[in-house]
Amino acid sequence: MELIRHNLPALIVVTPLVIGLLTSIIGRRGLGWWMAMGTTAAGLAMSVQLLVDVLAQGDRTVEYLMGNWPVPFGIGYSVDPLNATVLLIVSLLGAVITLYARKSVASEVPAGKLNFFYALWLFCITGLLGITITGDAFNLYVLLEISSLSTYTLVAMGKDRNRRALTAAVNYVVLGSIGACFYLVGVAYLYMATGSLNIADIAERLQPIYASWGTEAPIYQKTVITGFAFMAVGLSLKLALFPLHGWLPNAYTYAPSSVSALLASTATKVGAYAFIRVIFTLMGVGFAFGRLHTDVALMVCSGAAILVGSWLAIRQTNVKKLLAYSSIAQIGYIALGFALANKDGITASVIHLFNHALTKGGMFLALGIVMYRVGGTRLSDLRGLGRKLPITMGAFTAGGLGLIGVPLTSGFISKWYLVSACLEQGRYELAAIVLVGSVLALVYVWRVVETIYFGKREDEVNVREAPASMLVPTLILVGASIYFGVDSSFTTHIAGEAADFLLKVKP
Amino acid sequence: MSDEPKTPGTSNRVLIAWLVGAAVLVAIVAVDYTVHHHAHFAADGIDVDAMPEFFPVFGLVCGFVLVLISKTLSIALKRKDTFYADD
Amino acid sequence: MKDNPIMRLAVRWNIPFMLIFALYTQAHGELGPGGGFQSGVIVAAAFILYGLVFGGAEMRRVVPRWFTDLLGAVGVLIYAGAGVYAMAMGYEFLDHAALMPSNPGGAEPWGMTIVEYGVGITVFGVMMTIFNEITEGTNPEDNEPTDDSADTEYGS
Amino acid sequence: MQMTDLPPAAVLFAGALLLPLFKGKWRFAVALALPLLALADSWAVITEGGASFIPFMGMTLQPVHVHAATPVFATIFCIMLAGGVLFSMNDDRRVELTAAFVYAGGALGVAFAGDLVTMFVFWEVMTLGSTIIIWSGRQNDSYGAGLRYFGMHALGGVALLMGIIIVVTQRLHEGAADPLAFGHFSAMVDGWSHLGWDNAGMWLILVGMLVNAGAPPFSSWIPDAYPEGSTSGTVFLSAFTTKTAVFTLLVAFAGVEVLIYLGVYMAIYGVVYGVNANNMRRLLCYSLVNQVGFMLIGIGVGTKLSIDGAAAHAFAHIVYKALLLMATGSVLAMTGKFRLGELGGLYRTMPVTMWCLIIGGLSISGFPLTSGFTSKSMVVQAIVDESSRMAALGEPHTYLIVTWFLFQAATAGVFLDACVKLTWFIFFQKDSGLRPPDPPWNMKAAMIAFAFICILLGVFPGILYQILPYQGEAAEYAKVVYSLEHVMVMLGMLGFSGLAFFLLLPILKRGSYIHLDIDWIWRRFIPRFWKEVLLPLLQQLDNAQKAILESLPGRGMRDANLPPPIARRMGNMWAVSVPVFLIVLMLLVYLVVYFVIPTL
Repeated sequence: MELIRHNLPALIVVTPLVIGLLTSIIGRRGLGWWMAMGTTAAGLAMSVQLLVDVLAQGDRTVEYLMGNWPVPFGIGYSVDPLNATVLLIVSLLGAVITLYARKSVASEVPAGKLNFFYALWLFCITGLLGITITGDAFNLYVLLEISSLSTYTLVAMGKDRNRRALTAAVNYVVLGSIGACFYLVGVAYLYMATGSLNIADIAERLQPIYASWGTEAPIYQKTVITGFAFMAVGLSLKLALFPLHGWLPNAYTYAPSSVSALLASTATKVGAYAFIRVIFTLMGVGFAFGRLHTDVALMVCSGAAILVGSWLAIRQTNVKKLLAYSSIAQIGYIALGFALANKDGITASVIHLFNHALTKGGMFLALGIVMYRVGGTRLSDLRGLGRKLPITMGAFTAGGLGLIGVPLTSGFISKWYLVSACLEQGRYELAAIVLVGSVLALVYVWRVVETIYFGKREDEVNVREAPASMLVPTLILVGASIYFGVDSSFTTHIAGEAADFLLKVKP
Repeated sequence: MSDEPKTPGTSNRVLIAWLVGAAVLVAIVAVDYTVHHHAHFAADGIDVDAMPEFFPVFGLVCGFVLVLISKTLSIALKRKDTFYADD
Repeated sequence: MKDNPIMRLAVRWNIPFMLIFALYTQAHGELGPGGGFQSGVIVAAAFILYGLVFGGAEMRRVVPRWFTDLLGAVGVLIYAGAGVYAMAMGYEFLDHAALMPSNPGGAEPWGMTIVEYGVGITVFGVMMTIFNEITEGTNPEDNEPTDDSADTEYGS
Repeated sequence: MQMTDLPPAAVLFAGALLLPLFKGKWRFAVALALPLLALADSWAVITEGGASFIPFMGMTLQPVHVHAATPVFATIFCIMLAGGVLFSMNDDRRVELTAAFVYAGGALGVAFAGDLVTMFVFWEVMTLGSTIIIWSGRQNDSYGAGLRYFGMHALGGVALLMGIIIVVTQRLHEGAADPLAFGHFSAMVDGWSHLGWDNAGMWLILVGMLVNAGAPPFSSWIPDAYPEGSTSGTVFLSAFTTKTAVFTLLVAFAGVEVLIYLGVYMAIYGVVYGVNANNMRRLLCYSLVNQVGFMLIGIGVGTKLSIDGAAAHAFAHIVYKALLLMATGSVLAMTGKFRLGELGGLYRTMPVTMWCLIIGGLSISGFPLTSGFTSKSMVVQAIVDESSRMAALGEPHTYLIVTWFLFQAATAGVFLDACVKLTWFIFFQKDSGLRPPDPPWNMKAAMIAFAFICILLGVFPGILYQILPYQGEAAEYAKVVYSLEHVMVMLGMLGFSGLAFFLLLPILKRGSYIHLDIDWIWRRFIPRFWKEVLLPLLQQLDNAQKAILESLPGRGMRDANLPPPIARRMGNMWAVSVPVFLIVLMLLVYLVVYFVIPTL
């Protein structure tokens, strides 16, 4: 037991990788799902344990050295409250959505490819967990590619239902690769300047470089700044921050239902995490915001994301795409939170990472049920389903309330913190944008809810409520999103810890 | 349903009702004359409301003015009640 | 191209040398320039060359698809297995001292060798899979709309 | 568990859950028992001075708190629900009744809310419940009206929420002990006249509350939405939303001068539009605005007596407005007609309804011996007292004098409009030939009960006065309320404005008309503007965008002479070119930001 506990940071990444490989070989028929399910459940247990361990540490960090090579020569994994939280988000959502995936995937992916599907599924989770846990800038890139490559393929697997999935996947490949390349170029520039790849080590070696800038002979000034610019753009793309969100709507829309849910609830969250990590740990917030004014760029982008994303969501007739655009808006809230760089802001960001993962995941799962029972997710497919699928549609509606930010849903908690963070910085216009975003959210959620409950179906399809294996995960996620809206002590606690850690407030 | 449609004033009962109404108004005027009204805003030198029969007159004038305002507005704002339904 | 005798001859003569060079690259991975990644690519290139000239089907007769697909996974398993073995023995992940606890420094080359072979196998498998994916029967395309204007409307 | 541990609102929410399980007589019994139980619970809590605390985001929620005005509002909300249940019981509108319990539960929750978040949550619960009631009205335009109603209140809710967040954040920064507390705001911010950022929170909260109170420019939602409820639905609707708004304004914004101006506008607006109204229930909705205007004036004056008056008037108003809507609802239920022009001569066969309508009408106009007289005259007196106080201090107070005269004018007007006009056109004028009977017993019972309350409070005002926020002032006032002078003022004004009605009868023609209101902007102007100006513009932009995309170099790939399989695979590659362009653009932006801004 002690052996496992000591190796937790490595195991949490290695387990899905190894089992994923095995799945691709032996995971035929139903076995693939069982292997994925077992792995993700174990991953959840490990991430919970890690979070507990981290919060128990005095300095709030757990370190692990790959191959026992000391940092910065080897790859070090380090866990702090922030990435422990993100690990929990990824593994929790991974486990719940895997639980859901069995029937949904079986109906959308050919039986012969199921083992590959679950193998890729596990690789994707491996990559996401790895990005989150690694303390090495280059290793982060490798894991980013692992998750991205598997995601491209997973998206393309929606092609049997709709061939547009292929186009979506190709677009995603091109843009995702550019994003990853930009990040890599950024890392290369920093390596040139500092000779290190470990994030914490780079940050340390940057200090004398920064210090030299005010003087006659600045060292590596243009190199470092250009590196940051490349990294910021690459990560914005991974995060799908407006205006670099082009890949997201179609990828979410045409991927198989479970993949949409997994992507929507984890992939962009991990991108956001990576961005936060680069700004706060690597560049240093004082430098990134104080000297380079990254915050201005972020605020403009996220404000625009909120407005444009919500506006475009209103215009959609495919509900999956509507949710995708809504995600773009929600990413805006997340980015806005950490751009404000005060405690409430980062707390809002981290809470929203968590809450939005639950809410949007639950909504995509509910839509997956519609896909499974009705065969489409256009507004016309949802018409009048309120009576046919009362539980599913109830869950969807509850999730929608969360997107709006109605009190007693988790969305309210995030927005509360976000607005107080804006006010604390005196950014009234941003607070107003957040509010306008909520009103727009009300409009697009209302459009769907109206269709669900008041729409009249021409064709009387006889649909039954979804099977329990799909309904239970949906209800778990939506239920959790409501629960954390009523009792927010857990989320605010860990988010507060993360904020304190990033702002270097020692407990 | 045996009653024929009637217009007010044609039956005795209605006539009596009209007369009672008129009598009440006369009584109000008479009593009001005996009551001492003190001015509400004496401090500001406004004592118009302390005049005898101020409130009956005020009521009548207000009734007239309000109805006339309404009807004037109505000329501009009147629409068929299917106005919004016609969209 | 398989009717072109020059091609056939050139390919047949070249492939053995390519494979030997691949093995050389593999073997010297941890000391000289080279390593698993390059060797895997070279091996795959040899077979792909064969496939280009004699056709994908012929190539798949020589190395069946299931085999290359399998190798893609097996290679990584070898790599990860070495790490997991270390972990199971009470060392850190990929700490190759686990292979020879009495002589940690001497164990390192062994560990690296195992890892490099894993990498080589995987790269070979993946390269072959990519080639197979491209050359294996392409689906008849249909003419579904590929732009998504149908999903958008202006209000109601 | 003690009774006082149970929030009164929870009783009604439990009722909403329980009701669908019962049928027939049991349903009736349960539905009638629950409001009475909630009433008993409310009073148990009020006497105990209940306080319960729930931790929330590092602060505390106080869902059961007794404000000075809580007793009067909690009491009337429970009584109103019971009366409404009695009135609606012959009608099998299951959804509506459940929604009514949710709605009333929300109102009761607001009346006991000790903190801003609880208040807001119940506030939104009310919006939800009332919207469902409107939708279950199944009138011609119920759905659209409900939607507009919901949109209006959702926007009001956003303003309220935003205000709450700003206020709480400010208080947290000031280190206030209880940042969420819901209490007297107007005392906290000096200089209400200036509309700066530091007061923005207060203003937003005020706006959120005023939307629900039907203040201008949002008055029109009341006559738009409420007449679309069912006969019983409108009765429920008339009672809670506006009165909880009055309650919250009374708690938070007593003495805020702007409320006086808004109140005067509403009082006059209600009469002017009421005179023109042809739909009998819409007429009553206009008079509802008029009466809420009186309450706002009371709150705005802000003396103890005027606050008492506003609270008492809210109590009395709920009863007589429900009574009026029950009576008109009965007429609607029995004849199926709601236009005044199509009714007439019903006095023959609906005597009970007629007398109830008359009692309600007299109450709304403040006729002596009815509840309206004992409550409204308090506000009138308070204006006079405050004016003389300020005159003695030499402060400007002309606005109070003007307010007083306009107040009296509106009183005269509402008698003409909601009492004389309504009674005359429904029950008298020329005979329409309709001979409907009085409504079923339960509707009659509800009307008689409420008519009884109107008279009771008119004759024995002390019953109501002793639960008002400031009982001392109320008790003082009770001694002078029935002075001969007061009575004669009212009789003179009302009698002769009635005379004006009959003198002007020839011009009070009744066609099937509505009258445009501010809601024309969002019901007609904005949709038209959208459809005829913006939409074509957007489509032009869309076309232009497509044309630009078509002209991009990547687009050419599709048309290039590539072998078919490759061309197909390239298919939509051009869709990538725009995002790639944006990527490059963003890189440029970041480089500019990073290189140029620090050097500036």
